[in-house]
Amino acid sequence: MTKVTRYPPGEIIIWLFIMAELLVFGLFFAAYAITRIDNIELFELYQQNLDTTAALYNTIALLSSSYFVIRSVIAIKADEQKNAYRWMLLAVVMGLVFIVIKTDEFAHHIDNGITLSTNTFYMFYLSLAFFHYLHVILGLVVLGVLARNMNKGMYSSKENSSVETGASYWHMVDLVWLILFPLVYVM
Amino acid sequence: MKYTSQMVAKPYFIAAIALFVGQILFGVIMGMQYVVGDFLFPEIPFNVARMVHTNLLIVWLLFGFMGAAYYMVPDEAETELHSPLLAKVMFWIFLAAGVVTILGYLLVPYATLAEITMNDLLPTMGREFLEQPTIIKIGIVVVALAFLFNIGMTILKGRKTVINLVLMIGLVGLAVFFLFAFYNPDNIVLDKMFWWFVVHLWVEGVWELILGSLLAYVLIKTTGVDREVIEKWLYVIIAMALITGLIGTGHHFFWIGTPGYWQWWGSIFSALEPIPFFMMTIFAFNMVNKRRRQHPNKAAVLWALGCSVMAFLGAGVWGFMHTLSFVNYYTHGSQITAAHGHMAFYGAYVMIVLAIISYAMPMLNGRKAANSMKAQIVEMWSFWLMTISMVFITLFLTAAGILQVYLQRMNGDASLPFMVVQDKIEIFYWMREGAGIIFLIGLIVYIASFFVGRDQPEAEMPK
Amino acid sequence: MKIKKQSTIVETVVFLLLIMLTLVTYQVGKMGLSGVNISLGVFAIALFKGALISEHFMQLKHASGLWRWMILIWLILLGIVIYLAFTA
Amino acid sequence: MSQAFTKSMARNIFYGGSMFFFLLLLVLTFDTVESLPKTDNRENLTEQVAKGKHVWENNNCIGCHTLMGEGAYFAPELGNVYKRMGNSKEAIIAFIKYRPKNGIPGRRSMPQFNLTDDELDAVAEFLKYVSEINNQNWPPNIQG
Repeated sequence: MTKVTRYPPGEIIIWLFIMAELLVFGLFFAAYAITRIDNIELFELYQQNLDTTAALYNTIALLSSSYFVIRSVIAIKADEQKNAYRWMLLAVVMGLVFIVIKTDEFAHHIDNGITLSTNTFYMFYLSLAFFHYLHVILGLVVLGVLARNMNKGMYSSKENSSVETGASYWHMVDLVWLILFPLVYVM
Repeated sequence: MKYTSQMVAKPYFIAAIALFVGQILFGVIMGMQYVVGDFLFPEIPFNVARMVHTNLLIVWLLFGFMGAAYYMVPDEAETELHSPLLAKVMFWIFLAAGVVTILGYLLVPYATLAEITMNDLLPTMGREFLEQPTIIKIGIVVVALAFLFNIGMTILKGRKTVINLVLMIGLVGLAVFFLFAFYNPDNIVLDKMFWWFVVHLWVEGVWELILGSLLAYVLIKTTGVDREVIEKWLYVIIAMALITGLIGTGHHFFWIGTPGYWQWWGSIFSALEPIPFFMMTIFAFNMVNKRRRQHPNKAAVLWALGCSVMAFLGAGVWGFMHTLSFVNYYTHGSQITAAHGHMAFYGAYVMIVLAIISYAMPMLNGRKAANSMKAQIVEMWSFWLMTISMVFITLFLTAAGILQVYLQRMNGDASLPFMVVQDKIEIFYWMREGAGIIFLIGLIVYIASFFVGRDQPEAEMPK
Repeated sequence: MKIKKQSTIVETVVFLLLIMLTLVTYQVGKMGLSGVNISLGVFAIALFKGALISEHFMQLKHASGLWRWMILIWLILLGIVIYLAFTA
Repeated sequence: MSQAFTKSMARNIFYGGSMFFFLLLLVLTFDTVESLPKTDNRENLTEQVAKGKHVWENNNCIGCHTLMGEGAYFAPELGNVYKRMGNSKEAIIAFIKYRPKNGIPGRRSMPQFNLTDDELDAVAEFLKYVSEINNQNWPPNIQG
């Protein structure tokens, strides 16, 4: 019996990028945790200033968005182009919800004069959150293009590699947030 | 050679090699001054020798890039160069500006040079690598614009290939980021910060695009591998170069008065900077292994492969060694930095220019594809002489650097003053000077390779 | 080799599970519970959520060899680092 | 294998990725420029300091020395030389002023630049200013 290598969904290159991205985020997470060792009180104090409820809504937004993307992928594989398009639009909307809430949070920080240099905790929090925020924007652009192409009927049960590629990237953005949320807001 | 206008590349290549000789001569002089402090003092003080050494390097690499562009762009675009005349005129202007600048450094004290070029009107002089008088800097911009115009028009009217496009993006970036050289505020922190927008975004940014493009061109030509495959690799490599390199700028913002968060951003992203270089090595060897034909110009293939390896070692490995902020805290501005600088410049940029010269020169001299076997053997000797001596220069400087860091930076209150430490590590400077002289011999052998075996037939395609 | 189709029902269940776990995490934060064990518990939940994303959303459970494990290994390494840092 | 990785994909990653990180660099640069007043000692950036910087540049000091670790590695670090010389501008001025014209036999020596008294004061003032920049406690010790 020959052993068949089964590859992850989408273009293989995206997985190399996902790993590279996760490596960067992983290093940032590790740096956060290691720096926290010597600054526990500082970190716990300023953690309380963060809006955990906003972060909860954001988590739900991203999770739903990821879920909608999956529904879209399932639909396109069943050649239900219209449905796939609708699910993808919903996913984009949920991503935009995340952006709106997060932008509002950043605006509050700026109003309060908080910058990267305020203290070590904010340096990490803002760096991580902003870097992730940019990824959400990039992911939304990808999803937007996919939705547009779906509307044009460019994908089908045979031709959906791009959809899976974009979906994989979006799940990575979601995954990073699922770690970021407890680590920075709760723990 | 398909288009007669490609011939304008030839004077550029010859000038590049001539200035390269000058660079190495002054390198040897500086190496001597490291061990015999009053060597040529006060006629050629160290700072003057260094200025000549580094400025010649930059200028001859630019000559090399321009020559490479004039050779490659018409070939890729499948059309004649927009204006060979403009290219020739710019050659003489650029050469004259370069020679005048070097003579200015050597003949009058730097302060006098600043005075006669009216530096006070728009002060830009006296910063590392940007020592050229302001008027010369303006001249560089003019030459660059004319060059970009010439290349750009050629690309526009011809076939648009990825290789040409990437080269163009790299060259435009080179010109754009040079403009930061004109920003010189009184605030030293701002000055240093934006100075890196020239230096870092050149060598760890847009120059890598030029490097990738030239390497891809030489590989397409010598291996016959499918263009689609090579262009795909090229895109991925330069994507990684910019993705890591742009934020990687942060590794220069650790200790110059900029905020502490750069230690994180800079460390993390510059730690990834070896990735594009590693991919480049894999790329080059992969393509050569998958070659569809044997190219008779073995020397060019050797330079291309050597470039990918040495760039990875010099820029990737030696860069990574001291890029993390907690390491860099001790190694910053030591001989370790010098070691990295030497091997990275040689591996990435010197070798790619020599690769393209090696590939193009036979055709520019009227050959069909390659020099005689005899000339190639001499050239390959020079490859090994220069490359191995550069490895040793790097190793000796690294050894000197490690000792320097230990004695001067890590010994707490018992740390020794700079000059005391310099005396203690003198032996390594002597060895470096020895390796430097062998490099010079390698360079002489390289030049000799242009003159031997001219009357012999071309090397044959191996069966 | 035919890969089993993604099932709408399974993905929906996983999604609801992820939402539930998120609410638990949030509640722990709101109750102001603190202490190393609580933190590590919260993080364990996060890692589990990550594994769900990797296996189901990203469909890596169908991939073979290292491909399947790449994100799980990342999660495990992260877990080790966080554990060491929070118990240090 | 359906994972045919296309060239257009690679191109998109290049353009998207570089734009993305270039914007990030701009944002971080903006933040840095905004927060520099906290570290760059600009309240002490007097006319004389600015003049000292020009003296520093016009004599190509960076061609031998490092300043906050950047420059040539032939001569000592000067970012903290004010402190190394015992917080004394006079010591710096005297050192520059009395360099022997023909050097020291067999050893490295700083050239005699023939600076005026005002230029000497300006460059010393500049070095004092630089030594008071908050640069994350670099160098590790006074030897630079």
